[in-house]
Amino acid sequence: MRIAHAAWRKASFAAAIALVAALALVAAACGSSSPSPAGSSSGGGAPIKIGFFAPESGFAAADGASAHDSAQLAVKDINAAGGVNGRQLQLVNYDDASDPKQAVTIATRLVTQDKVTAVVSGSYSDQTLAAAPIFQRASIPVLAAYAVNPGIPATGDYIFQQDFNGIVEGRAGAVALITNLGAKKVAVIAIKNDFGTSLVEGFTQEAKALGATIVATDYSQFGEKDFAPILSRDKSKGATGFYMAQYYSEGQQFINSWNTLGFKYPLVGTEGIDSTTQFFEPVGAKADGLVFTTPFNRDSTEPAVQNYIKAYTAAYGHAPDMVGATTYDSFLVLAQAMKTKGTSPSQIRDGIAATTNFVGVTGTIQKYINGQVVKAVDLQIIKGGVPRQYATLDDPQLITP
Amino acid sequence: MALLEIDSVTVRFGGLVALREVAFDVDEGQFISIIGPNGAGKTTLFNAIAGVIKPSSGRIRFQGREVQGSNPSHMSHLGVRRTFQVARPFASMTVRENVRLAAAGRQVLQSARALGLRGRVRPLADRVDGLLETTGLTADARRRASELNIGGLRRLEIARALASEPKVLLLDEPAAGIGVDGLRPLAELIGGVHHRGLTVLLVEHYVGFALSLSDRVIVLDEGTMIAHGTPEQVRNDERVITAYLGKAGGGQGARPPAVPTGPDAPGER
Amino acid sequence: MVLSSLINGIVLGSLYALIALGPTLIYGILRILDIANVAGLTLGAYTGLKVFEATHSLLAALVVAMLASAAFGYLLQRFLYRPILGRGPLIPLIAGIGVFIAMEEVFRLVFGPYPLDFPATVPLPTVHVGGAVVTGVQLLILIVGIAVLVGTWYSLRRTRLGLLWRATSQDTETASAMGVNTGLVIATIFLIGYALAAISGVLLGINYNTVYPTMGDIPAYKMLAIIVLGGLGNPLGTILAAMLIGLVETFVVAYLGFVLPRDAIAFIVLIVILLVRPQGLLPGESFGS
Amino acid sequence: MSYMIVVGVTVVIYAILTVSLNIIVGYVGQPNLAQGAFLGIGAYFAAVFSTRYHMSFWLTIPLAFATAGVAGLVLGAISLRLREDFLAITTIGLNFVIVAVFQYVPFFGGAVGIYAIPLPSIAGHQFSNNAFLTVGLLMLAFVMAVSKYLEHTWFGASLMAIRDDETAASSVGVPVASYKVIAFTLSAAFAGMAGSLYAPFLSAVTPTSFGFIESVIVLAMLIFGGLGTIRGAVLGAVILGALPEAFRFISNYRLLMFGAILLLMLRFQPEGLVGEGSVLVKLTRRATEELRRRRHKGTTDSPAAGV
Repeated sequence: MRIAHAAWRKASFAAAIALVAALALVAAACGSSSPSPAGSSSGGGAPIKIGFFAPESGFAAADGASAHDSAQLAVKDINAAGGVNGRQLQLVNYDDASDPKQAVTIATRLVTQDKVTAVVSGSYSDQTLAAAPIFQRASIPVLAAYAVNPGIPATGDYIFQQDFNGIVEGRAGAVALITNLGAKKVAVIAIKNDFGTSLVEGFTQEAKALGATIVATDYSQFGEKDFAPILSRDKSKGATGFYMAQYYSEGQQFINSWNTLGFKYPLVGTEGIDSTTQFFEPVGAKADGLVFTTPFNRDSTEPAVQNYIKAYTAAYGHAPDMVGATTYDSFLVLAQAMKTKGTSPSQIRDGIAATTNFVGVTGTIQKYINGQVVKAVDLQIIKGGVPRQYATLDDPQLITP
Repeated sequence: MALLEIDSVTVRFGGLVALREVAFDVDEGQFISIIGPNGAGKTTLFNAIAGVIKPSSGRIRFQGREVQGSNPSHMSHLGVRRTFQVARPFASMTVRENVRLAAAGRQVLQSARALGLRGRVRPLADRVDGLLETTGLTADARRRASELNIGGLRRLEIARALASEPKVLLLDEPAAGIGVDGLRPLAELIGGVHHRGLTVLLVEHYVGFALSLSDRVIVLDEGTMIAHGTPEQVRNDERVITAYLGKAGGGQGARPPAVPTGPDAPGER
Repeated sequence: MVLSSLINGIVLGSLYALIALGPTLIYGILRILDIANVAGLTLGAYTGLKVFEATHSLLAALVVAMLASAAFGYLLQRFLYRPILGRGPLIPLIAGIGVFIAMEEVFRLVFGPYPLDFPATVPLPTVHVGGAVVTGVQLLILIVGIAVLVGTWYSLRRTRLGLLWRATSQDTETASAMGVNTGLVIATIFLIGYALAAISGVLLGINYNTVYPTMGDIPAYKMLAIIVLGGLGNPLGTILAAMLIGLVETFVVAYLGFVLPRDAIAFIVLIVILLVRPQGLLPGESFGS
Repeated sequence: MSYMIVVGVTVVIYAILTVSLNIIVGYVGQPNLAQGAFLGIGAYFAAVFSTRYHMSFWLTIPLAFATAGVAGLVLGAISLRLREDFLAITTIGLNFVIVAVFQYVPFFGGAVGIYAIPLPSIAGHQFSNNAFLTVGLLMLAFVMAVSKYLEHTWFGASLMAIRDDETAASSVGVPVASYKVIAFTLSAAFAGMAGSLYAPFLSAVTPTSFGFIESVIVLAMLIFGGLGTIRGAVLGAVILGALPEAFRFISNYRLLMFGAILLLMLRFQPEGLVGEGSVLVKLTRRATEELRRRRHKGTTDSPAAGV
């Protein structure tokens, strides 16, 4: 009996392995049931589904909330204005929890189950990179609201980047620091990720072209709290201007260290600190004099910009930031593309690619080149704790990726 | 030449002398017991022989080679195999598996043969059955080791030690914690093993138990060897009687007490 | 430069020591790597901030934060840790990490995802020491740090609680056989350990002027490196290790720049030292003996 | 359907990780909180080999296996000298060190990572999600079969002996130190093999995807299912791997639910769902025992009844 029992157990495990292998065969046999062409533009009244994902939980939840809130606002505003060609937009929204694996399942779900017509990514590069090929293969157009990894638009012709290329923004930072603020020996302190490294690349090119010397380039990590040692080091190397490619929370600590040391040098930041609740409010007047590059000009006289700021503030109790603005803009671009070319995925793709001189809340989109947006870089300066218009850089050579 | 030679071994822990110039020989096939009151240094001596601690001075020779200060696994490899006072079975395995693993031994475990299936080796299986038989564990063979009572665990401990076919078996208080009823079967088991030609070294608290089995007895007191001889000689040795009387506080008559007075204190770590 | 790095390193080391001291005491007594302690830190920071906003009293903020965290710690040991104590070291470790992750989500849902600023001004002057600057907050951290460390040393060495802690940490069974109410000792150590976490949380919040749901991430990992480096469960070793890590980080950044992530620095120091001394800087559980 | 298959691939990748982690944590009892990092090593090397050297997917599988194995060998030899909690924390540290290497060494694409990893192809056809699932299941079957085989070898028995009592294991002749390192290496190599599937499935690898949290999740899955058993490892990966998808409808509370379920499990059933000694297994054992006894009785009774 015991022997029989042991044999039974052995057999049952062999069966389990066989089952796994059989499942494998079944999966193989199921064949490549390629996803059906999603959301073919049928039925005049049916809503147009727009997929959206952002990190609403996990460490990036703050940006996720900004993106998500703006996405909802955008859809509401577009629908209130009559929708697109008489059809309403419908947001299909998921939380990716900052996990690329979840981005893959979300992308598949959006394509095969929800059958969305177009997608906006309100997420970081890791997630957007993992999701992009799935949409490309399914021929669903994607606008990445603020993810900057160069691999995203390189995925294919259905993938667009709504925020400027890191190289472009880096170049603009160099112009701001060297031409506008007159620094000649500069130090760079950047975050060690795709955002920081591509900004530094652009900055370094342009700064050298403008005849400046870069005395030091350092990369810090997420969560860095103390920049005083590195700033002192840069000063001792003769730096008279500083380029800070950091995000809001590291930027806040950067400003703390800056003030502790009593530095008064020209300082240029990036869109990474362009966050109302996370940078401008906590830092206040301590960052006065800081100039930063951003797509979001709060002092713009365009009604679109002012209406967005007003509506967002009314809805969520605080002013919007750059993450929200580019997300909002992505929806405006989608709607515009649908209006001009039609509401099927391929028509929307063509519509986005054909966008010219479109006025959104993040400035005028001149066009897209290889999926990358071309638009002027705005320089803002912090005065009395509030970002104000400083200059706009629109030299075509500078802003073309 | 003696199989095992203990040559004026001294062990110091800081300022404390746990063993002082202990010397004796163990011949092949002998059964030697080491007894003594609490804190006498029995376990320290045992640990020195098993390679757990290095003597501060003196030599230990096994088959003529100096082995003091080597490590327990090396000693076990040479054929000096010990049991633990607190039984240490592989709790998640059955009794048979415990013995089988020990019987597989170094030659199997430290070679590519370790990747072979356990059930395949017939001669080994027969030997394991024999060991289980000898130690009276056949009925418990399929039970988990963690389910054994203390007597069973001691037997398992001995079976595992025998499985590696040692030249010398070091038994560390095998009778501790076993009730009076269990003593006789245990004595029979140990005696039987010895009569098959195995050299045995026994550290024991139950003096009567030890004396009944041994060819020769070594008595330690406060780290010094105070007597060395046949059980009969030791039983009548004045120094032994005083040593036990002094420690036990009298009332036990002229003979060494047959029941333990408590756990050994120093030198047990 | 050397002097200011030294001061920065010591301040950072004091913060690390404060963060790691509670988990060290808890490890000493239960052999649990209590990562959930850092959830107590964030809870303390949020509670302190909310009380400060209501009362504008730093003292009130600290006291209420300590009470809130201590209560949290008490509940944790009572309803989570003690029932699973006998299950080996891995299960309590994963449970602690689970609490830590779940609490971050709770903070996000309750207080929102955005960082909040902690606009407390410390009633201490900025001091200049031979060219180096010590800000008021840094001074506060040093003072609180020294006070807590001395207090802990005194309690462990000179009070009945300390005796009980040492007895229980060396051998829970024997201690309980000798009539020590080990349950009470464990509860008390959790109360203290989580109150310390709350102090660290409030100080972190003020020092960096920011409180956010995931503010415990980096302290959690670093705390682990520090208490292991310190010899696991040895408070004096923890303090030494905290100072060592604080100074190494500061000097590496000051002289070599951000050559490596700070977390990696802490763990590389840990791995290198463990290679030489597998038992950590100071083995054992006793305080300074 | 396709969506379920993609969820299935994720689950299968997790299952390969838990079954392989079980070798070192379940069998040998050595804590290892770096399995996510070894997944990363495999994924990164697979990505480098396929994008930079245009190697076929089929070739990257053994290479990812080997590179993660070598990393496991080196790191294991360094860290396995430590015991229990020291080891646990050191393996936590390995996550940070390995992620730093990905971030800082240009070979691994630096902070940008490696993207545009081509889809594998078989007989000229590009992989569909079904193909990923097929290959994943085959890999899982392989890892399960190896684990099961190990359980029946002297090597496997020695590993469990080390888990039960290191000193006693060494006294019966088990080479404790080298066996620990071998088990660690094997476990890391299988995780690396999962990485070779992960990289083309996600089409991009970035440094921060392979950190401490990933390692914790894998270990949590193993403990949830039942440490030391293959069935537990697989079940834990299936349940906790699918859970975030099942909870999509309460998106804001998803992670919290995940944490809560894990904690309830650890608190009330620390043996895991189907581990040795868990309620479920005890009940099944009792039921089959009962069933067998009845059947046995039936067979002995029936001839008597026939007479």
